[in-house]
Amino acid sequence: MEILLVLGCPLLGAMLLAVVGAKRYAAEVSVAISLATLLAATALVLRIIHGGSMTALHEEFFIDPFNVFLVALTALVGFTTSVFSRPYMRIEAEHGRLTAARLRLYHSMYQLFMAAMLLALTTNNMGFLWVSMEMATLSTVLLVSLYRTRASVEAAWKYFILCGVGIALALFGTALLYAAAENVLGGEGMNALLWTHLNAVKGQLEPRVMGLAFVFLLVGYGTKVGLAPLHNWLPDAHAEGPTPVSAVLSGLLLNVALYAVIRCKILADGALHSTLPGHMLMGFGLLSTVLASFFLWRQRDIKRLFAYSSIEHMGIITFAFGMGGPIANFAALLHMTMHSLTKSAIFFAAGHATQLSGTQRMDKIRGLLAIHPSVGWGLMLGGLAILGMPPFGVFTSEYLVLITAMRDHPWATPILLVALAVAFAAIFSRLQPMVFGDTDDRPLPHSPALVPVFIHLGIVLMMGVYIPPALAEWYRLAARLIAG
Amino acid sequence: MAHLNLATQVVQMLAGALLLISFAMLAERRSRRLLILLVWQGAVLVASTLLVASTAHLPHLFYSAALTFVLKVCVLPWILFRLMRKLGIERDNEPLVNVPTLMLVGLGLVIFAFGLAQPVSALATTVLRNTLGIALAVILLSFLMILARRKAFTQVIGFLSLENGLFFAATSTTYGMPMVVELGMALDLLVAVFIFGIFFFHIREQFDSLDLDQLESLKED
Amino acid sequence: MSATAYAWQVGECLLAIALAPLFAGWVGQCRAWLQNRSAPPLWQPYRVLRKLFHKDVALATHASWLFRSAPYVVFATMVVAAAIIPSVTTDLPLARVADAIALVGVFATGRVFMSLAAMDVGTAFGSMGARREMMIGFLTEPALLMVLFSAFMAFGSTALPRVVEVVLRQPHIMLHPSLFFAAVAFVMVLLAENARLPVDNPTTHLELTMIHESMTLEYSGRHLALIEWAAWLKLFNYACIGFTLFMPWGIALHGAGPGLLALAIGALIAKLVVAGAALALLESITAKLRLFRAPEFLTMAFLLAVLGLLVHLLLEV
Amino acid sequence: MNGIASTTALTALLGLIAAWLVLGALGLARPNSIRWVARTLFPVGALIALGVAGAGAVALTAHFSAQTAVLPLGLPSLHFHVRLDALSGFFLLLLGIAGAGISVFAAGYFRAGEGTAPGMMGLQYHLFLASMALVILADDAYMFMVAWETMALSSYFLVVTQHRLPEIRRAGFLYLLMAHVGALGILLCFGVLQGGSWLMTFDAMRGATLAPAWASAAFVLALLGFGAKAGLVPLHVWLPEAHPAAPSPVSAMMSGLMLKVAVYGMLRVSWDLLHAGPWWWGLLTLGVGLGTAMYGAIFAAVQTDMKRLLAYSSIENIGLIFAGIGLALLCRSFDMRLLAALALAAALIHSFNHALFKSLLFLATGSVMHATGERSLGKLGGLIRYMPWVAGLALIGSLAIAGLPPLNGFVSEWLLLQAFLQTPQIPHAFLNMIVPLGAAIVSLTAALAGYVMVKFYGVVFLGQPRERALEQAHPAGWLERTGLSWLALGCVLVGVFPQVALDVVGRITGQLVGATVQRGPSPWWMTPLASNQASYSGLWLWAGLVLVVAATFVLVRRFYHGRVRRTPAWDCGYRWQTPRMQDSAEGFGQPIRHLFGPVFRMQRELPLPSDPQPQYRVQIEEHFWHALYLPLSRFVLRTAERVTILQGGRLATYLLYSFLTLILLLVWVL
Repeated sequence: MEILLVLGCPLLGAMLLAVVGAKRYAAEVSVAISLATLLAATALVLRIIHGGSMTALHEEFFIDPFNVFLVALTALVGFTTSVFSRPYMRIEAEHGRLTAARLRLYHSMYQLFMAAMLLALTTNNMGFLWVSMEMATLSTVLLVSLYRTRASVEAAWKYFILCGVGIALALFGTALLYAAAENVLGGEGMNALLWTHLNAVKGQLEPRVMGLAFVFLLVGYGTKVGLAPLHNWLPDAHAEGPTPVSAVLSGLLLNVALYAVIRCKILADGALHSTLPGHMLMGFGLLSTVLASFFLWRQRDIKRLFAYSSIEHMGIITFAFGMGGPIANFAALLHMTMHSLTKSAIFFAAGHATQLSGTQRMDKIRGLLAIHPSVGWGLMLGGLAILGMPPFGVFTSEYLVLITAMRDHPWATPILLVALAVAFAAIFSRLQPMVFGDTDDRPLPHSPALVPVFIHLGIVLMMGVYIPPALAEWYRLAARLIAG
Repeated sequence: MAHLNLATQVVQMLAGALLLISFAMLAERRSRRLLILLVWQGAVLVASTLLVASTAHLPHLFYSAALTFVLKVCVLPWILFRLMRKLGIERDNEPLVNVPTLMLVGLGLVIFAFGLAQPVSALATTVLRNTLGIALAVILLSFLMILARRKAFTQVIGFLSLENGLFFAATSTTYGMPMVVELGMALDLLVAVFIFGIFFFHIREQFDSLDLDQLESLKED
Repeated sequence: MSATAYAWQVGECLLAIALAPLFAGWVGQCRAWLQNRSAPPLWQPYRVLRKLFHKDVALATHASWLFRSAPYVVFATMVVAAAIIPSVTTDLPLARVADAIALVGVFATGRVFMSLAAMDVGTAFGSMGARREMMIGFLTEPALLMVLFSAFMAFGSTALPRVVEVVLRQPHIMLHPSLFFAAVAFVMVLLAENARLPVDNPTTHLELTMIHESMTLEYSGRHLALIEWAAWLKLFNYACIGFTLFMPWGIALHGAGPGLLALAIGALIAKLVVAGAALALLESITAKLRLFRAPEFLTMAFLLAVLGLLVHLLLEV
Repeated sequence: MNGIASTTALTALLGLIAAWLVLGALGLARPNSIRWVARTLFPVGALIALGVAGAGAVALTAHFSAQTAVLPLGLPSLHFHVRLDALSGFFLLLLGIAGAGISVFAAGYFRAGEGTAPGMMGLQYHLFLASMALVILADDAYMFMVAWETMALSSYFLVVTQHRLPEIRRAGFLYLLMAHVGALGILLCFGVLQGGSWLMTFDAMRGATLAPAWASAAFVLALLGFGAKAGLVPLHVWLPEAHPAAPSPVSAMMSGLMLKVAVYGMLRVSWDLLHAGPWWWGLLTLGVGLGTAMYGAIFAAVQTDMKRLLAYSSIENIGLIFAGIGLALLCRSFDMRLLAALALAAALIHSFNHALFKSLLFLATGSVMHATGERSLGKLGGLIRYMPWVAGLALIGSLAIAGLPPLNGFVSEWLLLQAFLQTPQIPHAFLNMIVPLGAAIVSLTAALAGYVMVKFYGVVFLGQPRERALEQAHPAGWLERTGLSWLALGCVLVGVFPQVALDVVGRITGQLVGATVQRGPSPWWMTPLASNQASYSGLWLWAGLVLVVAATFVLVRRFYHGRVRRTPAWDCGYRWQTPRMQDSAEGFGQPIRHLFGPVFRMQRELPLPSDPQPQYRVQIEEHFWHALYLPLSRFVLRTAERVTILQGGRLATYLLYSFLTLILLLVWVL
């Protein structure tokens, strides 16, 4: 029941906004829809907390602690983003960068995107997982090219082709998976693609087929996660799309894609009886972290900068999942949460910063504290948080990752540490002059919605010093689930 | 088992045709002929699916064959032809750098694909068990084609032939995916092509040509 | 610690205060003879003191309280130092107050106050003198410490009375080779610290070459008297340190009777006479170094002291 | 009784720390009101600091048993563990006493319109204090790291208070970067320390038995991590930039307190968590310490900015402290417990002293800067006549830091030298020759410190004002004077009753080394070894000096007269003397530049003899920048350039990447 609500709200919302999206109150409608989604998601969470894992609509949907926490996170960030985008898009419109028609497209596509991600999270059918991932791509492609500038069209095209091809590979992987499953689960296997069934019999799946399948799925969905060297679409898409989209892209979409990868890894682990999938993930993770940390040094565009930082953090999370085991998975899940909250908060602040100075070039953005303290502090604190500075929660998960790495794979620890240090120097040296110093920019026409920023940072800060036992328990469940 | 053998031989013949077509696409310069080749590919796909359906008596394969026919032989080509006319790129041909090398690489990929497919076809239960290698080959070749092309339009065609390869793989290994899933995929494909269409126009109005060489401004320096 | 001990403590202190000018006079006289000039009388320094004490103090207009209090502090440090060094007897209740390391510290305090006072008036020469004094100071201080160290390591204590007792109990201990290095270094330090040739010339009147004198340029009257007196005390103290370390014979041990103590005084005076003459000789046969050469001279002293230490560690541990 | 006392002590401590945080939050209530934030909240903060000191003192009472607690915070698997023992008690005492003085001073010091809003600054300030206290209390790796980094972060924000100036931003960046890198090292060290048991509590680490190689790795990592924070050469580069950049009370806290927290961390790891190790640990620490001390002293002598000068002098003192620690480690590895205790006592007492006089001096510079708006030594002078209080108290500080008896600086140096004197007994044919030579460096450093302080005090407070404007300098307010006097009093007291300090520290050496230096017969006799071997009494020395001064004064007045004639200073026959002809800071540093030339990286501009307006300029840099740091950054940048080739902008290339990745992985699984 709740599932239907969770999926229905954004889907209907998308249709509704496709009609009324051009009206003045469209933004408010969008906020309301997101709120409804959030409430439905909360209900779902409560249900799971009390009832435990469950399947619905003859097993087409499957909710366990792992995906329900991502559902909650997605709904939350989706809501705050819609709150943020209300004044933001209005200002954009007044700066003449967007027409009413574009705003309609934006609002409806935004909700569609939400729906796609929620479907991807809740579905039990690997086929539908693929379908919804493709749907997410299609809807965001239009969002990325919203401004219709040369740059945005180019970015969207690259995004489209790269992810499209990637997704296609994932489809082949799914087909192989189906093949492997079918001769275990028997011929007319309507449910040979149902994850729960696959999970039940993963021990008997033919290893070599599963190996192939996993590779295709990993490359396919990994492209969307933004793992190096499949990441090339990510900075362009983040930098050229509107800021709320960048926020949800790196805050949510990457998580969802990673979620898909992990679901597949669980099966592959079971089938292969080897650490191969884990090692692949670790390799991708390390490579992404290191490469991204060096990429950071050459950035001039603020949103590109944080896009690369997203790659870096996705790398860390992937590495953690690759290591496996309850602690590492716990850390990875925590890091997923922390990263999406912090990164979206940063993008909110950065968005307003770019509006203040009228450019995304970092050497033009100066003295935010002087002109708009809340934006300045938001950006500064968010930046420090994403750099893994205690007492913010990002440090907590990085700490756990490092400790586990030291225990299981000591060789990897120095690499990670170097990457972290390099990234710190790169980002912070850009952050500081933007926040501090003097400026002659003028304040914004509308008061920016920075409540989301500080809500997110507040949560992140709390998680740094205190993780509520219920939440911790929930993470543990999920972690154990992934560890299989 | 006789007719089954016959069917198998026919199907394998069709598979071979599929592979041949993708090689042809790899080398084809003219967008128009490329599109026609794509249609042929679709047709072959439908034929093989029908054959399999009839031999293995799988009703849902008929549906999916029909779906494929509608989508890949009628709708998509129609859209693409209209786009071509609208964009006026029917008879523009793109320079392909040394086709022989491309062919050689393609050959290598085919061998690689066959080797890769061995274990899977070993356990596939279908009549087309050994065609999986071909499907994989088609996929890789289309991939190669996409990254060899310099024009948006031809890239899309490559993308579609990649889809065909996937579909063929699905049918050949497992008699096709569950119906719902196939519907979903078909829908996605349709939407994708629409969006491609939109993009052609965006790209043209921004860069007044569909040459991808101009889409290289976003980079690190 | 008997009452007599305290009496002797005070007595020795006064003796030092009284003898210091005489010793300076004696050195001056010897120098005069060696340079065949007609010598000033032995008690010339006392006359100088008397003259200065009677004169008014001509105080620079913007001299602060630091400038006025410095002479007393410097004088006090030297007196305390004199009280600590067992020049006549080792039975000194206050000798335990500060062992030799602290003694070096006390000297440093005096020097720092002197330099600060010199900078206080804010004339070019005052600060120049202060700078040079501190430069020499930071080179001599460690050298002196090293000298003392090699002695302490030989005698196993940093308390001077204890050193004396050790040496007098087993005289052959003086045959440590390290002590010869130490002695040479000590003499060099003594020359530098007391503004003697070749580092500084106490009798020069060319400001550019002066160190100690240029610091006292602004002083006059009783302040100058105290500073001069302190300077003489310093020389006296250094001499006494030398005696305790390298020729402690004659110093009365713990619980010695008045006879022995009288003998000890005699011994002290004898040693002073010899030392003064030696010092004068040394000064007249060396030429003044350029100021930039002074650090080299002192570094040499420092290295010699360290070498002594090294030799000790090499041979005698 | 003691049980109760200790529990109450720990709970009280946590309460006080919480109070600090609340205080900081209260500042945001009226962020722009100086009266509210500075004049009202800071004095309260000072009282809290006194409370912290008191609680720390409880932990130093005889037969106090270590007290632990677990807070319901932190990781679900690892709640915050806190622990109060003699060591942490001592550093809390230090933190409280110095912190109280600084807070009182700050209450009078902060003015409106200086960069960050006062309320925000108050928050950062008290967060800084609280996090330092928490670092000292932490008993598990996670809490330690959190508190440690919070400390770095809050202090960073305080450093960039004047963030409108680019060079201050640069300093802040350098500081936070070094702090973060150091923190990573510490984290790594903890990871190594907990051999096998992944509990990450300090208790588990105490229990763990490490393979020698791992133990050594942990030790080196700790030395790097904490050394970066403490400012050991060559990781010190941030220190002379960050300390001058901060407002003076903050410089005082960083130099006086934060560096000590780093020392605490080093002690905690190397003495409490690690067991006795090979002798080269000690030798390494000793060498680095001595090198740092020498280096800091030499560079301090040539500085022309008073806060930079003090910063370098901090480097020097940290060097001495680490030398003490190293010597102690060395002795421990040969199981010479008494000697180890002596060296450790020296290090601890020196930490305490440095906290006192370095904060005192930094605060004094703060008053000077407020009074004159000048911080360059070349433009100051003669302030003793315009701000007598500050001058007098600063004199105490300067004499103390110069290590002159009878003040506290001398006590610790004396102890350190005594320790070195005993080193020939080390049963190692090579060490027993090398180590004693360390005494030579210590004494050289001490003497240089004297030189530096004469330069500092003489140029700032003595002589004639080098600028006309200085004559308008106004004396400091009563709050500032109170703060300064409090710290100066501390310097004197420790100097007078060294044995008390020695006894207090004895509890720590008892806990860490298992031996304490000999107690004195009475509180005013310090006899760490056999009393006929070495003895020192600050009190009697004071008495003697005061007595003689008084007596001389009285006698001179009695027998002669006290007549004074005021005349202009003698111009040596050159009538056109101006205040500018006094020795400048550069002039005072000249002998050092001459002596230690190769140590510096100097650029001189000498005027021509014919020049009518001769200009002399000398700029001093450190070799480490050009030898170590710049190449490193260049390397990173070059790598970045190479990496960015991957993002060439051509779609085909991107597709090729994923294609190749696919092929690669397929080959892998095959």
